[in-house]
Amino acid sequence: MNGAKKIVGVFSLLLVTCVATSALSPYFLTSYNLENLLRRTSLFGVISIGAAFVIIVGGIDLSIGSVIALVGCLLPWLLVEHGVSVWMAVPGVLGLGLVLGLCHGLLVQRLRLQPFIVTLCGLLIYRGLARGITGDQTVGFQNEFKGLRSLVKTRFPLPGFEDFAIPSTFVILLIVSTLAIIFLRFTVWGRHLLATGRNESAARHGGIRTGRYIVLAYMISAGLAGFGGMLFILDVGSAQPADFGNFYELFAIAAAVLGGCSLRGGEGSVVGVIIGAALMQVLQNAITLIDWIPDNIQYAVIGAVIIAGAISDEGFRRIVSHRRLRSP
Amino acid sequence: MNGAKKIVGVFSLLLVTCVATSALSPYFLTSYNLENLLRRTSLFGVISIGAAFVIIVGGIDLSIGSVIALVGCLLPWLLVEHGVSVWMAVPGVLGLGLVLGLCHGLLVQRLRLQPFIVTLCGLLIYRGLARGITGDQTVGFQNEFKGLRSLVKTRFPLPGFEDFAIPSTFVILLIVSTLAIIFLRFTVWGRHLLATGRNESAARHGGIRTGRYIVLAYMISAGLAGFGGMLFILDVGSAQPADFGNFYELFAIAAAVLGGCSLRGGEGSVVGVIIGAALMQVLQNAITLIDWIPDNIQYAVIGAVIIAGAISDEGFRRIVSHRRLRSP
Amino acid sequence: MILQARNIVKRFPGVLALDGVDLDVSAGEILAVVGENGAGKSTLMKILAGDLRPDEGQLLIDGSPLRLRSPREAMLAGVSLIHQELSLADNLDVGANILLGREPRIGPFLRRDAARAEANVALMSAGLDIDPAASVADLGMGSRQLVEIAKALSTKARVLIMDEPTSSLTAVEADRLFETIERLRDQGTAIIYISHRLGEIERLADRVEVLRDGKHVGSLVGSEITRDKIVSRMVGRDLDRTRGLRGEVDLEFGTNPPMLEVRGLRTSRFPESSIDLIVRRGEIVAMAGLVGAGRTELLRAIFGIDRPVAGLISVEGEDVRVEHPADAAAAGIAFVPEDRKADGLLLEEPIGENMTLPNLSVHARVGVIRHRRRERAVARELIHQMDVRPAEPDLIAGGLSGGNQQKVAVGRWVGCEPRVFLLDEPTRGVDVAAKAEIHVLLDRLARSGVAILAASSEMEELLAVSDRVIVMHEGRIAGDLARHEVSEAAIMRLATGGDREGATSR
Amino acid sequence: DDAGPSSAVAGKGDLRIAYVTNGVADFWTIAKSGANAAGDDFDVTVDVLMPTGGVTDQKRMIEDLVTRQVDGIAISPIDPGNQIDVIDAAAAKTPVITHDSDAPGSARRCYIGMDNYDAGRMCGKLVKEALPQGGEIFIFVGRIEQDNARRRRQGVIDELLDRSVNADRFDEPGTAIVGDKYTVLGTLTDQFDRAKAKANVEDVLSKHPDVDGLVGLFAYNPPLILEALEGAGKVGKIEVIAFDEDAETLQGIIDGSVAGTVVQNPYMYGYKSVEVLAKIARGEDAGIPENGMIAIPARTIRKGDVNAFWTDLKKKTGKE
Ligand SMILES: Nc1ncnc2c1ncn2[C@@H]1O[C@H](COP(=O)(O)OP(=O)(O)OP(=O)(O)O)[C@@H](O)[C@H]1O
Ligand SMILES: Nc1ncnc2c1ncn2[C@@H]1O[C@H](COP(=O)(O)OP(=O)(O)OP(=O)(O)O)[C@@H](O)[C@H]1O
Ligand SMILES: [Mg+2]
Ligand SMILES: [Mg+2]
Repeated sequence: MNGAKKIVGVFSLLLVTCVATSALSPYFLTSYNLENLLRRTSLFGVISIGAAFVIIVGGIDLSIGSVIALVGCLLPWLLVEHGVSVWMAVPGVLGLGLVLGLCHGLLVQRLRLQPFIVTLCGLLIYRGLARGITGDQTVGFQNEFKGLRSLVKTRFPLPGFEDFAIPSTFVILLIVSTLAIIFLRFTVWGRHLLATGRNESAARHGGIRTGRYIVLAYMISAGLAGFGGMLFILDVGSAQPADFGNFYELFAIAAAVLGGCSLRGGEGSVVGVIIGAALMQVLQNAITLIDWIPDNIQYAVIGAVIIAGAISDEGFRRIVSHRRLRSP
Repeated sequence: MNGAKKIVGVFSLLLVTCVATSALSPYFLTSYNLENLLRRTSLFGVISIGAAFVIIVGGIDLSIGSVIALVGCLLPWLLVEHGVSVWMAVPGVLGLGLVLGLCHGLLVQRLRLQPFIVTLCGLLIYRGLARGITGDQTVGFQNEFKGLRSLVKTRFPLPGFEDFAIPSTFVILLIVSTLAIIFLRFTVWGRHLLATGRNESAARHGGIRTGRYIVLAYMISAGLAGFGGMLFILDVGSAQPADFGNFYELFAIAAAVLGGCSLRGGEGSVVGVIIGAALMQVLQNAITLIDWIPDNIQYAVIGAVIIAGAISDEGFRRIVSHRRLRSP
Repeated sequence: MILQARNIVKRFPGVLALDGVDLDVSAGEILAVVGENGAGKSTLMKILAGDLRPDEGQLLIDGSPLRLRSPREAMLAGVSLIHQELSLADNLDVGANILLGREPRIGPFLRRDAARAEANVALMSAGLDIDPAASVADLGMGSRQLVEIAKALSTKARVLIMDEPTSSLTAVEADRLFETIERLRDQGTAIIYISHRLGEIERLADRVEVLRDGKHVGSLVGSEITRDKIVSRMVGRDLDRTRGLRGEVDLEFGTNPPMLEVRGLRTSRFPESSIDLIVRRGEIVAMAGLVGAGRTELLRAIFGIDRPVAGLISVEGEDVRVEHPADAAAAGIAFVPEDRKADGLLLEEPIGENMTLPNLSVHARVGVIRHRRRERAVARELIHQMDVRPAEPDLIAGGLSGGNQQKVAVGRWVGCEPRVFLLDEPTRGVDVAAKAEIHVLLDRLARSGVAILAASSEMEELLAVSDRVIVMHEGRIAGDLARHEVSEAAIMRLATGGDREGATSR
Repeated sequence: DDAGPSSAVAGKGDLRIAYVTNGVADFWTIAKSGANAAGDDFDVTVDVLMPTGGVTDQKRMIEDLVTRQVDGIAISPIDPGNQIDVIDAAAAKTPVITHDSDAPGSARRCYIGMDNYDAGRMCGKLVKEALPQGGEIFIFVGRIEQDNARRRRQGVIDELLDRSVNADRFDEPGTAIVGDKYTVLGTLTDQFDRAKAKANVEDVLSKHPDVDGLVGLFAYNPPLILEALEGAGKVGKIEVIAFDEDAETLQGIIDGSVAGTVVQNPYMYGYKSVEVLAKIARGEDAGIPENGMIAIPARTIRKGDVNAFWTDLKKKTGKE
């Protein structure tokens, strides 16, 4: 279907990038590097899947980075500075993400406010809250809470491979994405969500409670952003409220769109989104690994590759449809 | 009409904020402060008008902040480090803005790429270029080029007022906004642009070259971002390429949307956009001036005011349409 | 009586759409609701289907009161509506659209096989021969309408409401639909049927209720249901039939210079068939064909919306390069598209601005509009000429009834004084009176020398206002019937792939 | 140990040293010049990396550098207290030192730099010199959550209030801190947004028209203070006390509009870091003292010594 064709595009781009990088740097294909890539891709994959859900219902979520900051800063703040127990703090911050998503969804759905504005305000508010609550201080686990941090630090060695081990974050991504795929492709809810995203009134005429699906999508997005924020802070160990997660919403949305989501709504592939997230991580990695690319133009390189990919994807599509025309 | 009603919303919000701030801080209504506010509003107003044009044709421009960084860093870099003459450098960097806009427009229009992706890549690429070209060095005018800098530094004293003077940036804003209003409201092109934003297909079926208007809108946006970048650097005097203009696109878009532009396209009021830009500046000013608001939650306050404004605006609209229904 | 509506009142900003209307329908009955454009038919139907809430009045089902808050609740109560404006989600396939909201499932999981089978049955009953896995985005208006019909038929509703289901269909598809409707009636379904094609009402209806200006103004039953009676109730006066409008035109078109000439045009959908056609000065050429025959495709190519694979277009003997609708417009070609909602109008803009949009530069010098007053006067004049109701230039076009929107879509080109006028379903959804007005307008334009090429699915229209009928079949011109050769049978034979000889020898 | 292929003979010039900063700033471009100069002197290849995305970005860079098997990494940890595991993970594979800000308790070989708290106190002394009668001052800084900024600010405050030396104190930025002679009216941050930084100064001038001294603690703050004062026509009427060596700050000292500045020696940070790592990688004696601190003290620059300092700086950074 259309989805599969779109995935071919990003996938080729990822493949080309990987081949080029491994040709240019002998370190790319080391097991240590691959493991790092897998871990980073998993973390960004989780938040990108959330972004994809909102895009599928025709909205946008700009608050992802700030939700990451808020949840990511609150967790160590609660645990370390206030001695809250893990069993209270973790469900608390994850629930907070869901509640924020619920607010976004209700504002968009009930009051018909523009998603861009609602989540832009979210971006501003949660960042400010994170800074205010922590008093602009860096928060971190101070090398404690090893048990909780093992959630992202555990490695599952692969029998037969010397150095390589599967990071636990990748297992988490697999679980999240499997659930997302089942939801989107195999349940009626997923189909209703897709219909709502493309043509809300058609879906409503079909007796679908479209409002609920819109709210649900925002909850999934903010919920996964919160979950991702927790994973990020567990991985990194500390966060500055002023910049933790800055711009991550743009990376998440870019990954989702690269992976085949249309901002007009109604289209999206979970696998594509993960490939999109992987592409961004491989690009950043490549820039550090390849000697002759100055580090300070790394964003320029990422941008150039994405746009080149989008252009060639489009060119490719035109050639295909042209050929189809010629030989009916 | 509809436009005027929308302006009433932001305008009331601005008024309320101003009244509240002046009640809470005796310094708000000093002429020095008002002059500062006027100058800042003018700078942000210019870039917000650009953002509004793209929003009117139903697109989005995320590259504004990076165009500001590129143009803003190139200008002193050319003048100071490379001794290029002012008569070459200024048209050069302003032309660069227009060319970047042309590229965005063509990619969106010809290749049908999604505006979000095109301009997100712009955001990444131009930032990277600015950093690469300057080698991450701060660039500045080194206390020279006073003549050029007087473009934003000149003050026109108001007869009868002691301290207060009209900053030249405000005159620039007046010129830019007058041109924008004439274009949008009194020319065929403006009407075609609005029609394109409302319903591109219908406009095209009406014999309008919608593609050209889309390209034009992106050129105006990036052109004004470049112009704004020049004004900002002339005002501030120096720039660090890694962070100059960061996030300004979000402020510009927020101002445009607050001012009545719908992200679905086809709607927008220049006056509203300027009021939106003013609101953001007054809010930031208020937070600094009022003692008991901690500085670090300023974004939270801005976000909260915007969303409160949007919510009450919507509530207001519902009451009005309800009342109109009752008495036809 | 299954469904009753009592004293329904519905207000829109500035409009009283329904003013105390009563309506009821019984099992095994086909009730036709007729009325002029903007009479309130669709509004009433939306209220019955839970899509709108009435300001006053109440609904009863099986005699007990019913409060509908959403289409979902109406569906649960057994009421199903085919909307006048198409509503399909074009990211899903045909099957998914048909079963949307009613997917066969086990728990939350889809049952794909069952869904496919069910969709197939529904498509069959609507007479649409396509794969349920086909993409909706690839379908034309007519096929989409059939998908909507399949969707409604498969709900097995007790009350089935159809708001202009045939507006994009030709006689063949419509006939098949009528058979289905009659079968459903015989099985005990209550059917409410709305159409501006009064022939269909004559054929189908057991009872007719007439609305005018939001009020119920009369009923017709049994043998009273005749075209003329319906018209006089609807409009409040008798109306001359437009049939034979062009009969008195005594022009020898053969000697007129060609106004529009198309040579070797090949569209991307049907690249193997090359199309040649000529429309002469003052001539009205109609295009007939089944759903998907390629009429829309051809008109779009001439107007420069889709780029043709090959072909030449000339206007008044001069070749024009049409690469964009703007080129076509500059060469004096006008085009009224089939889907006025998506392509024809700026629904959120005022009527007046819609009217003057293609011709704005007339009021401007170096781009600056200098004569706002005159622009408004022109808009007012066009609104008057097209008899748009309400005649309010400042009203938002989206608030007009379907037929009045169509008048705006046609009217915006009239002001440009085109040389060639292309129309795709010029009277889709237009009431009899307005239809006659549009026909008169086309006639008048033709007399002033304009060449008109109009695709239509409505047989009456084809017969009434054409000098010549081009019949298309699967992307090629299957036949070209001069006025004296035109007959329903001849058109049908060519449209379904029969040959010309058979048609004329009758 | 397993310091990669470098220990296996490694011919001259095959060594690769990475120098990781805590962000992007002029300060670091000066350090880069120093690092590159040392690269030439000691015949090693130097990579300078400046993270833009905070702790997460820095962690990623360090991981990637380990992947590349560099022969030594100098890190300026953004958040030392919480980055010990990252530093230790890297130190397990290659020699690691810290510079500019230290991570005590980690496996880093040594720390090169100075104490920002002490430098802050030097800055405070400059304020005392500029305002011997006492007065009200305001502090501007990019961010307060960075360890170096926090210590620097605290040094200024503690010096002005004649408190004992204790770098762990923290005064809330929002409230006025009143001492016998000096009052710190407040601290404003700008998150590196220059337009905001300038607006902050302007707003303070609105709110406290009688303020006596403005202290800019990040390199770009003093020039923007000057810009705002110029706009308000108050250059020379309000004392400006600076930090770091921005060109306009130095020009301001020459012109008399800036009282003085405290400069670190980023050039030496870069130079020394590369030198130490190169020597460790070659197995030579790097001269690391017992306490692991290689101190590169800050200096106070006043009108008297500004010209000599500036000429030297230009020479080192290759500008004329
Ligand atoms: N959403 C709306 N907003 C404002 N006015 C509306 C709206 N919908 C319908 N109207 C008005 O209500 C009246 C009835 O419209 P309705 O669509 O029911 O007419 P109709 O009988 O179905 O006409 P047609 O035959 O053209 O479809 C019209 O005057 C129309 O302008
Ligand atoms: N059965 C079909 N299967 C696939 N595509 C179809 C089908 N019918 C119509 N289309 C598409 O509809 C588009 C426009 O319709 P087209 O010009 O072919 O039909 P038409 O004669 O105007 O009839 P109608 O508009 O009533 O469908 C064409 O591009 C064609 O691709
Ligand atoms: Mg209707
Ligand atoms: Mg058609």
